[in-house]
Amino acid sequence: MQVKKTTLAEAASLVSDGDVVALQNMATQAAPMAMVRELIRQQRRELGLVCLVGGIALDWLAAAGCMNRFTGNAVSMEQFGLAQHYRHAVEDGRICMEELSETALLARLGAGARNLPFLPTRGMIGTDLIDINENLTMLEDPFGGPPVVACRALVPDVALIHCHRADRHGNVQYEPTALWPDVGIMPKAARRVIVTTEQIVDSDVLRANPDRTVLPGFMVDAVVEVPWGAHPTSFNPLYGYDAALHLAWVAAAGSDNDVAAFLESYVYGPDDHEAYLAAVGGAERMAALARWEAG
Amino acid sequence: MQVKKTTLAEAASLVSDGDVVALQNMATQAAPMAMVRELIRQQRRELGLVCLVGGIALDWLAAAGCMNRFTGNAVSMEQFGLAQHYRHAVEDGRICMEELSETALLARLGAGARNLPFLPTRGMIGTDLIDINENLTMLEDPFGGPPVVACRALVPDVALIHCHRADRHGNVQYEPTALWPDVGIMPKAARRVIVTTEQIVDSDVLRANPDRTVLPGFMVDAVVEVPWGAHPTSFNPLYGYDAALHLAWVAAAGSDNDVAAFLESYVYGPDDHEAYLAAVGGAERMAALARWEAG
Amino acid sequence: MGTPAYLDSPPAGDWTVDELMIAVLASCFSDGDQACNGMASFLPVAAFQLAKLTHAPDLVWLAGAVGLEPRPGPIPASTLEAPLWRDALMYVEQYGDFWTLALNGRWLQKFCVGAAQLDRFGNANNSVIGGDFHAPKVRLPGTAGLADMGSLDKRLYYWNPNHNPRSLVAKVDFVSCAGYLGGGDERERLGLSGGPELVVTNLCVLDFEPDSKHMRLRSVHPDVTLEQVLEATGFEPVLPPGDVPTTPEPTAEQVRLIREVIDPHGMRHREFRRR
Amino acid sequence: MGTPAYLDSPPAGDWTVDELMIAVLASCFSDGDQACNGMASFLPVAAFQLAKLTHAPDLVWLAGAVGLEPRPGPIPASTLEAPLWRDALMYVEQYGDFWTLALNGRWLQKFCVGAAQLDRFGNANNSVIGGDFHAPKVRLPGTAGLADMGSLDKRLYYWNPNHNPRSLVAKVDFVSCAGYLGGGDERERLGLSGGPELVVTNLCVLDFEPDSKHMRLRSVHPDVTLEQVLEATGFEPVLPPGDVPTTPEPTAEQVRLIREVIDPHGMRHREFRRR
Repeated sequence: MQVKKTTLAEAASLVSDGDVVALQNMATQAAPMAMVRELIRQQRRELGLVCLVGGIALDWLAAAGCMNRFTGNAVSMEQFGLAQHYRHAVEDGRICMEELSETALLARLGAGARNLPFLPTRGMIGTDLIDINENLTMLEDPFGGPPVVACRALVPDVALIHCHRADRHGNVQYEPTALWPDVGIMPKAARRVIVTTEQIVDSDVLRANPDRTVLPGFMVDAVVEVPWGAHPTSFNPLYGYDAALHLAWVAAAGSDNDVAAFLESYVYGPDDHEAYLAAVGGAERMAALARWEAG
Repeated sequence: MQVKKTTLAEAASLVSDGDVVALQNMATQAAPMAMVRELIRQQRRELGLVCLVGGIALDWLAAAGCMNRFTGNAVSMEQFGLAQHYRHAVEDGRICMEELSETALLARLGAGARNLPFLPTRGMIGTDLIDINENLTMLEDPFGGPPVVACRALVPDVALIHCHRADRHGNVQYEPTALWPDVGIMPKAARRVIVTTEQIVDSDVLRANPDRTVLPGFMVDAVVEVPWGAHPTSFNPLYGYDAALHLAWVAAAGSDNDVAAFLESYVYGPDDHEAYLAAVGGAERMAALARWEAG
Repeated sequence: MGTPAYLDSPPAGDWTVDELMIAVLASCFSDGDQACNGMASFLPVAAFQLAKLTHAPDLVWLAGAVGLEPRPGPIPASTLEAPLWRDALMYVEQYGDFWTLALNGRWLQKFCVGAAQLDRFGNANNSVIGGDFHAPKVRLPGTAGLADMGSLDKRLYYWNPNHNPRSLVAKVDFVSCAGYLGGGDERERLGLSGGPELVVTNLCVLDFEPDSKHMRLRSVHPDVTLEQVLEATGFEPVLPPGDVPTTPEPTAEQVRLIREVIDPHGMRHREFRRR
Repeated sequence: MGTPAYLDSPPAGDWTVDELMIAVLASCFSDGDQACNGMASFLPVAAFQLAKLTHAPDLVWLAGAVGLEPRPGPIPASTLEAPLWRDALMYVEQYGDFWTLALNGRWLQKFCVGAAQLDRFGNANNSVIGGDFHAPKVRLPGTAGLADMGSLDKRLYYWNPNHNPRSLVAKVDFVSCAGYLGGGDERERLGLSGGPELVVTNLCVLDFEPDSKHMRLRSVHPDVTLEQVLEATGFEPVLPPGDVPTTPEPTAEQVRLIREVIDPHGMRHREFRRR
């Protein structure tokens, strides 16, 4: 099998300016944050992001000027409130949002993964979301039943996911399981797939539980070992979200200087992932998050 | 939670003459054979069966005169050859077969499960399967892409599945995982679900591995404990198929008397599942199948 | 076994409005229902647990739309993260499982909706306020599952802990969740069944007039006046004939369960803005 | 490390036709391809393993369309049951995973097809022979995945261990797997790319004339005559200019691997009817 193991910097080179980037993320959960920071450091521009529910990752990308469009269900850091930089960028017209219901986003990605021109849903009928979106259209049932909403196929240029373990060939496992659809469908729809993983293991470890493998290596273009790679989001069951860092970001939101200082401390400043972990509190902090104590 | 635990005889009463019955089965694998034998004993008539690949279960149901129609991908006992009774019944016009490609069957069931009037596939284009089937029709892509085949929703009256363990509330687990789509989609599409299980366990056993639960109890109408309930088909990883019993059935196929004798010995004759297991070789035979030695 | 405590428990006396709202929401869910919750949904989560501990032990709860029937601990700071759904009977994968269930009309027939704006016909808005969709005055978080649930024949139960003329409006700026649309039979004409059933706020309970589908005052909470409700509402709700009923107080047992068992850390208070 | 044995291995000398067919099929699969197999597919399974053991170690095999890269033991009596795919890296669930992969044109681009009838334009039939579809003379097992694979832009490789005028026919009784349909550009006009590439039988190897898409003789196996091939074929295949080439014999190393490592129990012989 081919070897896909590489570094964050190399993997990020698979993402070009202007790309549509599908990002694993569910509010405060499971975002491939180390890869997001690398994209910010490498100053990617005009990215289109695709998430179910974007959280702090999206707010950082918006604050750093990396993105100009978003397709997804919502943007929220749940208990930490709205993503203010993302929000203001939409209000200013710097980011264009394609807002979809959950079934519509899954239909768009599902069609992309299956090389179907569209998939239907019955969600959204009667809302204002359909008419303003050229990727959605009402469609009569050819068998005479009720109409559906056809959702046009979406094929992201690249998908970024974070997993519990992988081998160097890019075979990907989640433990206990892949809960969110961004794992179930986004990487299958995307042209390229970049995986960060808590741990790179020997293939024999995967063979012990083949039912936990969710992506075959041949669909993966790069795999990078990044322990705590989802921090400051949570990564069930290994660690909880970092409430303190979320709150620090929210506190910085009101001032350009504070935002710049925050990004310098935690994104641009640290030389590598190890330096980042030291900056956010090091081993002691991580141990607390592993006990889900810091949320 | 409600208690769904019951007996084979009671569970079978959820299946009425004329019902469309979705049956877990993949050639020589994983069919809920104990429930199939109970339906034959109770002399259900005019059933419509739905399988991916029907095997000996379908041939018994055909030989016993229980079914008059079939929707599925294929009927084959793989190394044991064609299901001759099923085949002759189709040739004689006693059973009507709706033949679908795999993606089309999954689309029909997927639409049924999701209350969508249809789902599309790109399979079958150019074949003779579309024009002869009123449940399939070509459909233009409303976004101007290539046409698709719309597959009309299929909602079976009842689904029969066999699983590794369940609790008395009908929460269903497979171990290591549910491999075939008849588990993934058939029970979700059907109006009623009957589960046979190798073992009924306390709910706490399920809580230890919630990722292995594939059906929530509220979707299940009846659960029956039937160890070796898939015999003579295999049930990975617990036991292999029974080659001897398959071969005995194939050998009987040529003679009405032999078929009647076979059904008497193994279907009508045994008073209960324990008596059936004794008739097919008892504990010693089961131990060999558990070592996958008898295939 | 004796009578369950919740059946003969007297009114609580020292209840607060969060507890009253939880009790009203709990009364909407029965044995045989399946309930699920999304993000930042402390009142619905408390209500499901209260229902299960009292009148509806066979209510099925899908915590965070992920964990089937978890063993409830105190409500944590997030209603979407793992601590809420640990020790579940099943992890419901979202793509293949949850939305298949939700699209199928037989399951998850009732859904609690929280949104920034709600209008007199029960349409909800969690998308944009003011301006154009692509250059709004305020960008809200986004519709997420609401745009599905509103169109999938569900019965919708709105909760609003901050009843004011900006959150209860005559017409939403943008329909991101279909209620009764323009009222009357417009929803039916689109082939949609179900629809909004109830609105529970920090001031009152409202439902919908059967023909016009206009929002209707059902009861005013104890210590709240009709005038306060009307002043806080961006439109004139239909009034019931005669005196407006008073919302029943939660019982002492309900309040005890909420405070001691379900939400001892008081996460439910996070939903209420200081006034 | 020296030259791998398969590269400088001499012709086997004592090969049999099953081994030759396996070697031809193996040559169709390369590093970077993903291969999968269905029921009763002993020759393809042996070919994938042979390719992986010789020229294509990075060929990815999805055994039984379920088990990713199992550790190959001797081929068991079934090519769909668990013994074939034990010890895999991944269990590929069929509904969400396998058919998503197969529908997406980038994966599983090549597929081996076995069918009861194959016609001069590469259309295959595994449905019915004779009579009406609903009252056929012979009911075959059914199309299963073939009707998908033929229309999903795959390159199709047919194998037929029983070359005779009933299995290689001028026109199939029923198209259950789309080949080149009526020939020429009919497939392209329906928007289908891919299509039949090669036919490997127990007598010869055939491919398809690029313009007409008519089946064309590519090589005749050693010890088989052109006349034998033409007699056994239900139509006249296009003949190559000049002498018909002879199919290369499998090498000694290929034969050793098949006999000793891949299929020591000789399951491959089950595909050949006694004549």
